[in-house]
Amino acid sequence: MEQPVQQKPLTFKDYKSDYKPVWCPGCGDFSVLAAITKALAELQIPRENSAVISGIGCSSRIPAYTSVYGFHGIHGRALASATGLKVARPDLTVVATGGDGDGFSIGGNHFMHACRRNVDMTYVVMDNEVYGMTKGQASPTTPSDWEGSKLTPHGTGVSPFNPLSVALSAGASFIARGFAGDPNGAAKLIAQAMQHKGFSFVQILSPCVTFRPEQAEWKKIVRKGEITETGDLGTAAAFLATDDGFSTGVLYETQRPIYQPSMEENHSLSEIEASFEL
Amino acid sequence: MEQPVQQKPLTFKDYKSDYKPVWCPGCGDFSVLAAITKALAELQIPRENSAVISGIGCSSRIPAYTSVYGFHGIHGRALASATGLKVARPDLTVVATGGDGDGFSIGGNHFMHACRRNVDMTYVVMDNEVYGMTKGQASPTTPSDWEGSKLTPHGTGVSPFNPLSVALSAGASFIARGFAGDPNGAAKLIAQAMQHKGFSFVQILSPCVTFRPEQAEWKKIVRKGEITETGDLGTAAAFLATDDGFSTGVLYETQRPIYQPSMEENHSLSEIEASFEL
Amino acid sequence: MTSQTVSIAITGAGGAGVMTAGQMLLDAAAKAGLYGLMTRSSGPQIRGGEAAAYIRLSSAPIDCPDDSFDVLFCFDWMNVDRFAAELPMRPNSVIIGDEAAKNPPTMITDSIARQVLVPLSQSANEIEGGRPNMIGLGILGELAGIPLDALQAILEKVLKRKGEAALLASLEGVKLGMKVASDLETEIGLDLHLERKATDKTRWSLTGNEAAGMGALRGGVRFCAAYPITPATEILEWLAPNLEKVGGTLVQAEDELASVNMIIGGSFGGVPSITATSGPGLALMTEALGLAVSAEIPIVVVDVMRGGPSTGIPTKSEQSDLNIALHGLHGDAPHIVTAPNSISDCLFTAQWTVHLAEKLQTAAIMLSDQSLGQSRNIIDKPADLAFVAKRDLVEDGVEDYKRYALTDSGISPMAVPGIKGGEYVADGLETAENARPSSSAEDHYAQLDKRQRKIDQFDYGQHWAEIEGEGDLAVITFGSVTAPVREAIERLKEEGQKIKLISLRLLSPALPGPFDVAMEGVNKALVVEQTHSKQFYRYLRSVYDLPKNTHVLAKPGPLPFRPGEIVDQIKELG
Amino acid sequence: MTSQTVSIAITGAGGAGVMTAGQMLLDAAAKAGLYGLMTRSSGPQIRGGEAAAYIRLSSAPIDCPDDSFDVLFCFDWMNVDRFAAELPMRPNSVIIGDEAAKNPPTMITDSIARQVLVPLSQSANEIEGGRPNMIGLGILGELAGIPLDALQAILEKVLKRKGEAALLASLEGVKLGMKVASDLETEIGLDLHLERKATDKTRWSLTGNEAAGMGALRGGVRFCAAYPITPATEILEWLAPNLEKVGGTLVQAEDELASVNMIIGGSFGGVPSITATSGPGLALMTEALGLAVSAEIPIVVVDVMRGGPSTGIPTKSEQSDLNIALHGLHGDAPHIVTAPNSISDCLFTAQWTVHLAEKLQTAAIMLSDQSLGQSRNIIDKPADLAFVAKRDLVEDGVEDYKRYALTDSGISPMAVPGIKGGEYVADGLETAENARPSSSAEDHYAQLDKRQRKIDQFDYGQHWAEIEGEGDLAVITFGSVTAPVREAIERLKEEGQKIKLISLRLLSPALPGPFDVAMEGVNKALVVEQTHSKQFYRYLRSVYDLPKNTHVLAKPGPLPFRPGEIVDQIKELG
Ligand SMILES: Cc1ncc(C[n+]2csc(CCOP(=O)(O)OP(=O)(O)O)c2C)c(N)n1
Ligand SMILES: Cc1ncc(C[n+]2csc(CCOP(=O)(O)OP(=O)(O)O)c2C)c(N)n1
Ligand code: SF4
Ligand code: SF4
Ligand SMILES: [Mg+2]
Ligand SMILES: [Mg+2]
Repeated sequence: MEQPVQQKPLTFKDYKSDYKPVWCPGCGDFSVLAAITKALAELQIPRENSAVISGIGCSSRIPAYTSVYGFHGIHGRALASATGLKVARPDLTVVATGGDGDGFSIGGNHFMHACRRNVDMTYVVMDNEVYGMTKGQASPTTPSDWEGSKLTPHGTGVSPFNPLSVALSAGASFIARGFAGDPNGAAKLIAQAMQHKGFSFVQILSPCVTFRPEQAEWKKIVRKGEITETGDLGTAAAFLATDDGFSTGVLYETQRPIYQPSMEENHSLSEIEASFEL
Repeated sequence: MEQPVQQKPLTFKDYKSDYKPVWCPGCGDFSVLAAITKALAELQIPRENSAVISGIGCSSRIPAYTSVYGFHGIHGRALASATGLKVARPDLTVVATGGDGDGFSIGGNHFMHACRRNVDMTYVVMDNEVYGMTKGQASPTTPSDWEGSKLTPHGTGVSPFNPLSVALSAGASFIARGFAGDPNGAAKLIAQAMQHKGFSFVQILSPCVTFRPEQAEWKKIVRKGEITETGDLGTAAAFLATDDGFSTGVLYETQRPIYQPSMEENHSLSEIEASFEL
Repeated sequence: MTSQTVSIAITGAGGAGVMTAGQMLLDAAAKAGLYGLMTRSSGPQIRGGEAAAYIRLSSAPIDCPDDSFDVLFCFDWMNVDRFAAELPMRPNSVIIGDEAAKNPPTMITDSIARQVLVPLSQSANEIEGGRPNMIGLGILGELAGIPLDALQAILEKVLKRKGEAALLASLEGVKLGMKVASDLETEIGLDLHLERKATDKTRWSLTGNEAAGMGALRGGVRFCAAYPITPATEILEWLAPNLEKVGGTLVQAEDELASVNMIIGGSFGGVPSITATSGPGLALMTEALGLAVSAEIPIVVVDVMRGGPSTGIPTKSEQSDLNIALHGLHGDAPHIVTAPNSISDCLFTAQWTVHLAEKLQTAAIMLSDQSLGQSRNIIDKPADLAFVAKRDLVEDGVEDYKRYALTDSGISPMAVPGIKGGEYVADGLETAENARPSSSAEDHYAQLDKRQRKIDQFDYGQHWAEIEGEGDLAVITFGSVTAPVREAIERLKEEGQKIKLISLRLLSPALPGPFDVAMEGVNKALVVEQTHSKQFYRYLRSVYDLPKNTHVLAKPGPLPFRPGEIVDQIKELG
Repeated sequence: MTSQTVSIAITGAGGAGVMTAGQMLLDAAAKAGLYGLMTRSSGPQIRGGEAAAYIRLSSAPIDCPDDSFDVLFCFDWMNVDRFAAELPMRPNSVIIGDEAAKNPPTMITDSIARQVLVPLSQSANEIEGGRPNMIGLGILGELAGIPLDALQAILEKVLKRKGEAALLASLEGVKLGMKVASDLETEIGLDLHLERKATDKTRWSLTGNEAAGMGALRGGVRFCAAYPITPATEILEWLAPNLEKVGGTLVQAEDELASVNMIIGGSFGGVPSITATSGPGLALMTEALGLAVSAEIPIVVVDVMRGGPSTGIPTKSEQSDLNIALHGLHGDAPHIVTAPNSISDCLFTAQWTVHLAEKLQTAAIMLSDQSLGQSRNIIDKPADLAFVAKRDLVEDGVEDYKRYALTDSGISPMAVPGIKGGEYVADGLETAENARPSSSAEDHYAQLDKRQRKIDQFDYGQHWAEIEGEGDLAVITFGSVTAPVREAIERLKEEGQKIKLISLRLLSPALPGPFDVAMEGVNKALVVEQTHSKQFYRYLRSVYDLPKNTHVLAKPGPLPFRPGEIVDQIKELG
């Protein structure tokens, strides 16, 4: 990332728009907005050269609250659009964002394939273990016995989704977890993720005060993850498969070839057309 | 599975239709057809009480070659239809089938969520590491340096998908790998999978003689998987994450609550209507 | 009819209790023998933003908003201007505000309506545990002529679980409010009391989404797969607990691709199946809808339309999914498209749609919309209907079974797992009669003809449209726009004009025969629809012969049609 | 014209080398100064099943199949009856078989055509390494009057990498075949030699799919995301290596949801982007197409149509995705739909479509089909075109930027990342001019109007349709059906009938003005389309005023339209 030529360094406030978030007071996503803008400020990414791409959900509203380029697309497809953008415009800094429903339910396939593809971009998921936007249904990460939704009145009865473990299996090269209750820690993780060469995935536990008020308890449970060997696949696989989902920090990091086709023009159109000649 | 009341036990041939497969001579899928019909015969499932559900692809043509109920649906959605069928009709034996493209590319999301949901059915994927039907493009399981497709002339440059590892991370309760070169072994695995209570996933390495002739080598590489503790999540996670993809056998098995809502009628419609009265 | 109705809007900040007061007012009115309709509106905040409840009460059944409000009661001024466009007022309307609220916005001060202030917070403060919205409820109850006992009955029902103290505080608040209101009535000469007729009919209070759920259940649906989306979620949330009661079940799916393919699986298993969604979800379902058409698996998808395109305006109503519902499937894929014409008709039409899908073994889309789905209506309990799912099945032990047999009716008897001898493979590939894939022209033509024939030749009886009145002008419409059109026509009838109403419940297939009969004697038409690009008019043109003299009143969401603008349009036609 | 063409079918078992011989025949004909068209057909086997090559050669440019074949050459009898419906013959047609092949099927023995046997395998056996298909090539080359040097040139080109021996064996086979043929010509009095005119024009040999890829490149496309599907895959496979050459790239996506959203991402980044698919894939893309319309991000989707509904008949042509292309988006989502009217026009139309999408900042769907996409045509090298992607962009450093500004043209200048001051959020929600989400009626109406206005008001010039000839009867068509219609009209012209051809290249938006002009003097119309449910006719009716006297010739796939059936239909109209 080149330092932009400018007088004063940008602060995180410069990366925020003046548009008032629609979020409920107390929503964890406010902290994630702070964390993302702080990470951008830390790296001094020129506003015009970065883009925040999202899907649909409370969390997915985030692009409008930043002052960089943004894309508030359709439900579940943030990673696909972000991939297209980054591959077509490798000069940009691309951050995909969204919620657990957007990313792991409807968007689950793109999540896996983005992990495999290893395009050099960052994916920040605000995980509140619920569909906030549609007023409180279970998401893939919701515990199976949560009875708070009319759609699943006896709980989902389904094993909750373990996004970090899946990311690892799918081939992600950077995996981290942060907590909205610690926006500075989260900012640091996101900055690290953005500096990572390849696809970086950061899950931020981001409480939904409206539909999951019990998540106020999270601040008592989250802790620094006790993983020492963050570069070993087997170790990370075993750790993430059995972790309770509250270990924070960078939990896996490796280097894999990034997906970035060379884009060098070395033929004219007429040379190509010549191939049709008999 | 209740034994059907009938004179002669059904043989695997009784589970085959008289319809000639469209497959190329030598295609691995012939063996998978043999394996599935043998498994059905071993368990003596009444034909009318079982259904084979697939998507689109060479491999997905399989339902028509069996003599049970079948559904040749649309690309990537076999597991969704199979889930609907089994949940709505828990009395049936349901086997979903398809290829690596159908199951892990376009159908990847349903794959993950089927693993989580743990509906009592079996998913058999004929993995040939290629899209056969559309004439040989790379699939998620194709090695990143395979240059055989015009769509990815320099190879995909993407980490191949590890379906067993993903299945485990996603919560599958039975995970096995077989080889089309050993149809009897594959039949045994499939029968075991069908007897497992919950979602069982069986990957069958099934060579595509037309677009991946080099897969003739597979018979030299496949081996019995050297995993002893097939019930421990951490062990299996580490094993599957680092395995080369040629270990066969049951590689993980556990018991998890199956997803099968009780379906007992205990109200009349008028009782429900009474709730609208003021 | 208009003189027998009163329209009330209540607005306030999040937490002001607008919706609670509104709902109680509606329920109490029903208890008191009235009918009514309530629509909710709110700002962009996910929770806790400004809210508005729009209520119309009437002596007779009512299911559409009036031209303007008689009363706008602002519990506070918080962002009330956001609702400005939804709040048409007249000079003799009354805006009621709280004495204690400061700085009314210009939208209020510049309003043509009369304005009065009442001691709202102050009165609430006088009561231990008192809340301004209960004072407001009392005021509005009194203004509309709802007796205390009706209000009290509702308070008791709703506040039961909150304990005696809360109930008493609310009751006292309501009483105080009623007193404030009687002073007001004399002070500003307001008389909005509605005539209440005695009746022994059972009243139901329900939304269109609940009605659709109930209709599905009545129609025989026992399986649903669901992915939530505004404004369809309540159908799914209503079905989840209620399916369970009748031995059915609902699965929450990972997305709409899964939900629609799951119901195809369930229905392939012989269980009538449904899902509900809105535009974006419907778009994801069209590939599978084509599969259901081709493989001849009955399914029902309820599309509760909202503002489009794309994510659009998700909380507001529009009819602009008509095109995708009619034509969104690739290939020649004839299917059923229906539309309920009122909140209560959501029940009938859902039930009928299930019946049609099952009978015709095809995909059926029911086009409801946000205004039907999420508005609450007080109606007379609807009659039982004969429509239940009834597939033509083959017998157990069938021999030489041909799943896609060419029959005269076009309906090929179906087998479902469990039926011996019926083992076949349902397929999205074109097939021969015996269900084996075929790419022959002969089979393709035969199956295309058959799938078209079965839906074209079916006898839909009188249900394909509501046809009311006579006249040389016909107003042609569908869905939620029917109610304001009907009211407009009634108003004009009072002025001596004779107009025919044709509201299509069956949008596809087109029925040129019945349509031509309905149009007999008509030489002028007005098509009214809530879209921008005249989708309904274009469709009618494509399949029906319309009079040369045909006009279109097309207006997209988010604002509802009001009878008056339709009256004006008709008058303009002369 | 018909007398100057010869139609040849070659069939045989998998491995018989049917396609190789067919392709060589076509290329050699081109080398010899002829034009031609070749279509492939094969049985249901994935590989190695029976195959057929249909070739029409001509002295003048030719792009549609004739009514029947002059020659059917069966290298063997293997499942040739599967192709029966695709093989219309006349009494004076000739079926050529191999003396060594036993038991011709009844389809052959009962044929009205003349039948001769040639020593095919036997001649091949006479040559070391000889193959029957090369004998066959020689026979057919001689029959069509293609000189040896042209055949030899092609053999050398194709067999270069197979080594000298293979080349020699083939060459000898061809020569032997030519000898067999000259005997035959005299024996049965066959004269199919085509007149060859000298020309200095460069000839191209390409399929519609390759042409579409080239058109996209010419139009400025530099990014593609791809998910393979028959019969669109070749566009993607052609683009992958060629995009790379001009500094672009192609990503293989996990599914169509990904591919379309990827190109939206790429185009948001300022890079003209495309994908190609067929019906099932298009169905999965409609939600995102609506996003592109709403967020005003240019993208192009080429839909190479195949038999529907659902998986249908994936290897055969049909025009039945017209409905979904026009109307498959939810909400009011005006977008561009184009259709190339010939194989070579795939190049022009693809290029033009990219230009339109970019200029109008919207989604554009180009409707090609299997018969255009997968047939190979010999054409004169097309001229260079001026259409290249050219977005209206704002300047770097723009202030107070309003992404969705209301302009007269309806086109709001766009910003792309990298442009300072242009930072905005593209959105599928309805927005105000400043790109902030808005649910106000005013913003919704304004943006709906704007998005409609920009595509309605744009000047499409003459390209919206091919209009040829004059007459009081107009035949209206689009896409691949244009060629047989044109040939039918030419035949009737020879009989003295005057008929106008109107082939629409721009299907949406509708252009009533230009259409009315085109229809001046026309009082009777025939609409010809390859669908079952008359989709094109219904659409025309919905947006244009057609003559009262309008007829429809609608026939679904899988069989192609042949000029003769259109001639018959026109004659029937009288
Ligand atoms: C195709 C489609 N299906 C469904 C929806 C409705 N929808 C909007 S947001 C959402 C879930 C959001 O959950 P999550 O991503 O966890 O975000 P949160 O609101 O919790 O931050 C759903 C189901 C939609 N907009 N589009
Ligand atoms: C929506 C959709 N997209 C694309 C296709 C085209 N298609 C058919 S099969 C296939 C891939 C099949 O690969 P796989 O599942 O591995 O099966 P195989 O043929 O290798 O057995 C594709 C891409 C389709 N039928 N539908
Ligand atoms: S509903 Fe939950 S996730 Fe959405 S804004 Fe409110 S607190 Fe945040
Ligand atoms: S192409 Fe490959 S996968 Fe398909 S039938 Fe042939 S060998 Fe099997
Ligand atoms: Mg969430
Ligand atoms: Mg495969």
